[in-house]
Amino acid sequence: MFDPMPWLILSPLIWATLAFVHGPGRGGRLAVACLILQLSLAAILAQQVIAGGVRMYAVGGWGAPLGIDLMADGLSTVMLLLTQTIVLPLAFYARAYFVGHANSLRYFWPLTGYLLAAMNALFLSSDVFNIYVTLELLGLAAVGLVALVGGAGPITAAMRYLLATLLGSSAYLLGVALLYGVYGSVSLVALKPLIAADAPATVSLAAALMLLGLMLKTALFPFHFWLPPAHGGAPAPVSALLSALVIKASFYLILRLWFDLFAPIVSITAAQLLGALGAGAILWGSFLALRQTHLKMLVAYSTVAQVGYLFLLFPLATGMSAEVAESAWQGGVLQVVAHGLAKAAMFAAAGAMITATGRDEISGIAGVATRIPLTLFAFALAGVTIMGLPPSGGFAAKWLLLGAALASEQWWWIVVMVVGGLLSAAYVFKVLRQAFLPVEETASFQLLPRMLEWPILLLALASLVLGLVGIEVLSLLGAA
Amino acid sequence: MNFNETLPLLVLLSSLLPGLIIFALPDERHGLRSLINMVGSTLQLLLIVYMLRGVMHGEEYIYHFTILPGLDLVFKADALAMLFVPLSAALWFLTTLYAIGYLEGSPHRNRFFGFFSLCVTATIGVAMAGNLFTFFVFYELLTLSTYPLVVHRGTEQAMRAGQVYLTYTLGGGALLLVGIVWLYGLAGQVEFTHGGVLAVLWPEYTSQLRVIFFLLIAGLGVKAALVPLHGWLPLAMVAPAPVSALLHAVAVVKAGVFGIVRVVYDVYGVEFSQSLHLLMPLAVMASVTIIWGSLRALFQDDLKRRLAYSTISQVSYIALGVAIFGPMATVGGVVHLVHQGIMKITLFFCAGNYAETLGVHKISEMDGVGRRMPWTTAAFTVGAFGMIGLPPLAGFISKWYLGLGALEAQMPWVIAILLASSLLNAAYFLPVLYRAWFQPRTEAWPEEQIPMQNGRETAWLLLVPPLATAVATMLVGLFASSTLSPLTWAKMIAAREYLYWMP
Amino acid sequence: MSSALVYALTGAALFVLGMAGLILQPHLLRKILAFNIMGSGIFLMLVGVAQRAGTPDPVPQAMVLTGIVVAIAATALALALARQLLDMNGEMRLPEEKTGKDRLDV
Amino acid sequence: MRTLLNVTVLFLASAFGLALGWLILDLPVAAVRLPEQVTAQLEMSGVVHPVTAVLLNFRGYDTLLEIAVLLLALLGILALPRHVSDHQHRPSSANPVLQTLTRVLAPLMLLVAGYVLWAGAHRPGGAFQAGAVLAGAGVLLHLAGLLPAWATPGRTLRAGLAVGLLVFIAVAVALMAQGTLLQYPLSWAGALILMIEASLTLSLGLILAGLYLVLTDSGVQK
Repeated sequence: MFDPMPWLILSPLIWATLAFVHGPGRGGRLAVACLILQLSLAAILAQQVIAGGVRMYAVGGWGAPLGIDLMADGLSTVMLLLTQTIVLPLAFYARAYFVGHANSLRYFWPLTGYLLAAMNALFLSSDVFNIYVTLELLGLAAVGLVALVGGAGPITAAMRYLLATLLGSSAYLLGVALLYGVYGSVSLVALKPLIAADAPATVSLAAALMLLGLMLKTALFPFHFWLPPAHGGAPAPVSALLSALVIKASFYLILRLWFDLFAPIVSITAAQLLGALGAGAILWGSFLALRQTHLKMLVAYSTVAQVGYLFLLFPLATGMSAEVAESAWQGGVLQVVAHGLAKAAMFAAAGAMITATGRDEISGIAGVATRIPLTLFAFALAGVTIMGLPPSGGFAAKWLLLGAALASEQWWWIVVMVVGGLLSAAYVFKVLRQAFLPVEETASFQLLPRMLEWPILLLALASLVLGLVGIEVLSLLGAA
Repeated sequence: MNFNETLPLLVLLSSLLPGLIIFALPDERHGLRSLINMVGSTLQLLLIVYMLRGVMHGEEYIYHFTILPGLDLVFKADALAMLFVPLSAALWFLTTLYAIGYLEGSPHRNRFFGFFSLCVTATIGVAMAGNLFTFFVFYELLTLSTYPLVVHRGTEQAMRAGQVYLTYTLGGGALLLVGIVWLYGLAGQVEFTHGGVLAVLWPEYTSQLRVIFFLLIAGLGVKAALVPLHGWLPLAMVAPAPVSALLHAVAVVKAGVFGIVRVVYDVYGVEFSQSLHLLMPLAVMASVTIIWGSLRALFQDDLKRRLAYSTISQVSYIALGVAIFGPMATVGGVVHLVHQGIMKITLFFCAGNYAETLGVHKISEMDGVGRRMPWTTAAFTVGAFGMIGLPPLAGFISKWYLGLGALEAQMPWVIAILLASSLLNAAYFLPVLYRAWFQPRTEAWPEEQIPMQNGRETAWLLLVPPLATAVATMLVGLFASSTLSPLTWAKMIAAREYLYWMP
Repeated sequence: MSSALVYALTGAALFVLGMAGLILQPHLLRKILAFNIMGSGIFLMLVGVAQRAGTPDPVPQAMVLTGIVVAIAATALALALARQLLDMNGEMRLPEEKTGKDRLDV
Repeated sequence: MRTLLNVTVLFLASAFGLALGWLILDLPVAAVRLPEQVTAQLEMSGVVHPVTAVLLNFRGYDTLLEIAVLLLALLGILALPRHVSDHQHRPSSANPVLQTLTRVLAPLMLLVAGYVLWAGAHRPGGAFQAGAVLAGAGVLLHLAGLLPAWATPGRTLRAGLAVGLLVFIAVAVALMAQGTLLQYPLSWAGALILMIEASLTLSLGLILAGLYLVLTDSGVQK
């Protein structure tokens, strides 16, 4: 049977390298072609997983623990599918975007290719050391992309991002070293049966180190300091990639470790602590988003807040009845998917508005409602998901999380979710409201090419339609 | 999927698709846009007439769609839905006609009509929702699709009104959501069912059910403008007249109060609600709203603001009818859903005509408008008399049944409320009529935009809709006992909610 | 205590030193050096704990080789960024970090 | 504020360090014994040296990604915006003694690199070490003023930088025809690994030298 797993990693590696050899600014067309291929590969993999459950692939034919295994289960397939689905429209968008911003194009395509290879490899890996390598590949590619624009602001942001991500992966690697010390293996498959509730304290320390490192990379409050300048300062397609996907990669790993590898040793106290940090992120991030004067900074702080929702999953799913945990788990993963699609659309729309008006402050987008209604419409649709209003994917996620919170009688998370939802409505409408204001006749306005607007709408619609087809995603997620 | 299942979807699509197409059209394509609007609207009416026939003959129109495990979107055309759906569709048709005339020459009309269609789609979705989840989906969609209409003019005042509107409705939506999720957690996925479905949870979950009821009513009360949740409504007056007309008569406030009807009758069940002692607080709240709205209306000089406060008061008749235990009050409340809609839209159309034709916005400017615009003023008079409750107009029927219901439930104080409210209604409407008909005009009109032509007081498109609804106000009163009247339909609904009662 | 464990303990000490330096040192070059010290600590620890029984273990050694290359790559990129900041700002440090505080108004 | 942060971080770091040290001293016996498996499978790997076997065969996939990381770092540096100055940067100390010495040393270093590469199969050595020696030669040539800095590498140089990764991937893909990714058949393993190592040596040398030679010229004009 044809196995798409290695190809999902090889394809972006190959096109990125070829794009590099081809030279600065080149490789867009090749990327689009390969991305279409990757999307089909991910779809094939999803079908195989639904039909036959978890799939393993022994690289080099050795098999774990001597060799490295690739593994595709429901969660990793959902992430792979999400990644390819977001990147393909963004690639079209980027091709149109960089026509007007040619000076920051340079090596965008190869960097994006390696970024994608890193994510696909990360989602497929079942080896904690191999995952470390993919994390570094991911981090360096992301930093390179942030620095593309140049200038003091973005370079500073890139530097801070690099230091944060290095600190995070170092903590992770130390955890891996400790795990190897205790068990003599780095394979998830080999480690899982060995870790029991009575595991030595070293394992708890390793778990704490790995999770902390990944939380830093996911920009969970209060480790979010690096995110807004990095995501807000990068070119729009890059911001979209970073906010929609890159932080989700480290979050995916947290899920993997928490619910898979370390499931026997995680405690309810730790889960409540993660939830509290998530709540802090929701409130503080939303509050700061509301205070921003620049469009992309607002969207970036919105990411800080939305990351918080993801972490509510832990107190709702840890130590609760199977039914509640299931509902929270599904809600958390749906939130990952919904936020990914919506945030990609939102950053792309922000980039389009800034391109059209030539101004990056929120006050500068007056009149967008009449000049580029399609883009504004897409922004609003994405906003619906961010606010968690029906019938969007964000709503479906919120529904499940709220249900889990009610069923487990943890009403404090309900308050957080409700208040967070209202705050997010406040900052989304802060933008929409401005867009409806009349604009002075003298304001210059640049018409946008179609390929800049339609991919945004596609992403936003996808985040909305997710609310109606959530059951399909959940059936893939539950495939075992 | 057979035809009966697709029919509710088709009704939704007949207003959704025109809306989406209109968004895509350039702003200058007036003719095409109006055509699409009218085709969609007419098609929708035809489909609804077909469904009405079916429902009378016992057909069922139910559509299920699963979106998450244990979470279905359900559309169901039951008797209650088929009271609200034809009202929305018919008034949408008239309001669209009116809006085409009203907005002639103003900018961004594609945006306006696009959201207008979405707003009607949301209302019809609310009406046909077969469970609370579906109801909530369209309830929030209604919020989102009406916001651009409220801020349509883009003025600072409109923006502020929009912000207040959102704060109230989204806040209410959040409470409603928590209530619904909680209820789903307790009872699982429950469809709207005559007589309610929650009685099985008694007595174990009584206190939880009370809290949920409070959350649901608070969430719905925002849109239904129950005091003290009504603050957004007078501000939302800045919207163009057709929007106000639709917001007040059918869409937003009706969605809220319709939700209350659904929760009391088809979720909790009216008998179960009574046994939990939930109805009395609701009745008190509705009564306070009725009196408070009328009192505030007295002191407004702005015509649309006076009408807005009148809406706050009148919509609570429906809530009151629901909250009085007994079939007669149910008939009165449910039928007022239709009656208030027809009357209030007439009044708003007329207010819009005064503003658009003569630039008259305030009551103090209305001296002598009756002679300048006799037809419009006649329609306004019919609407106002209806509101006051003069027989044989629509409002009288509602109040009559509410009064009967109050007696039946042995709540004589309600009669006092009804009387006081009618007096107040008269007190704030009659001076307007007096000025319009009997005060002579001493100065020029503030801003005469549409001159008198061949004895026609204003544009055709502005005149026909209020006349049509005024005639309807008379007809539903005069022929209240005919088999096709809203009253008969309301009796049928009451008969299904009170299992022991024969009309 | 075997000599391998001495390596591991040294590694732990280096890691802690590096971590504190990475967080506290304001100068970028020192931060980058601190990161490398931290990395060396991890590598020592990885090799040390793996062969605490006395027999050398080639697997962590290969991992350390990989880790070294990754660390070189990261160091190079960090140096390039620091160099650009030096050229633009005239100093090799991040603009005053408002640690833990966000810019309320950008 | 600053001192408070210092004290907190130092306190937490030392507490963490102590805990770490304490726990390391108390490790149980590992459940999985990888060294034995490596020894058992060494014959099948195509090389004699166990570290090389792990690096290029058992965990060759790690190495593949690691090459990508290294290339990516250079790419990230190249992608940084810069204003290329008109003059090519050359170190001022073009000392004739150094130049002469370098002219002699460079071919020698090439030879050493070749030996280290070949030796990797059975003793410490291999592509990385060989590449590092090559890169050292490049840096030395640059410092002696014999090799200009690389502002913007041309296509040939870019191809050279990427060839190691491309060959590695090509071999990995070709091997999928008869097994899984990077599954070497026993008879070919040694030759294929040598081929990969050779191309890696070239690319690694260029990349590592590039990290220096590009950085040299990465300054933004003030």
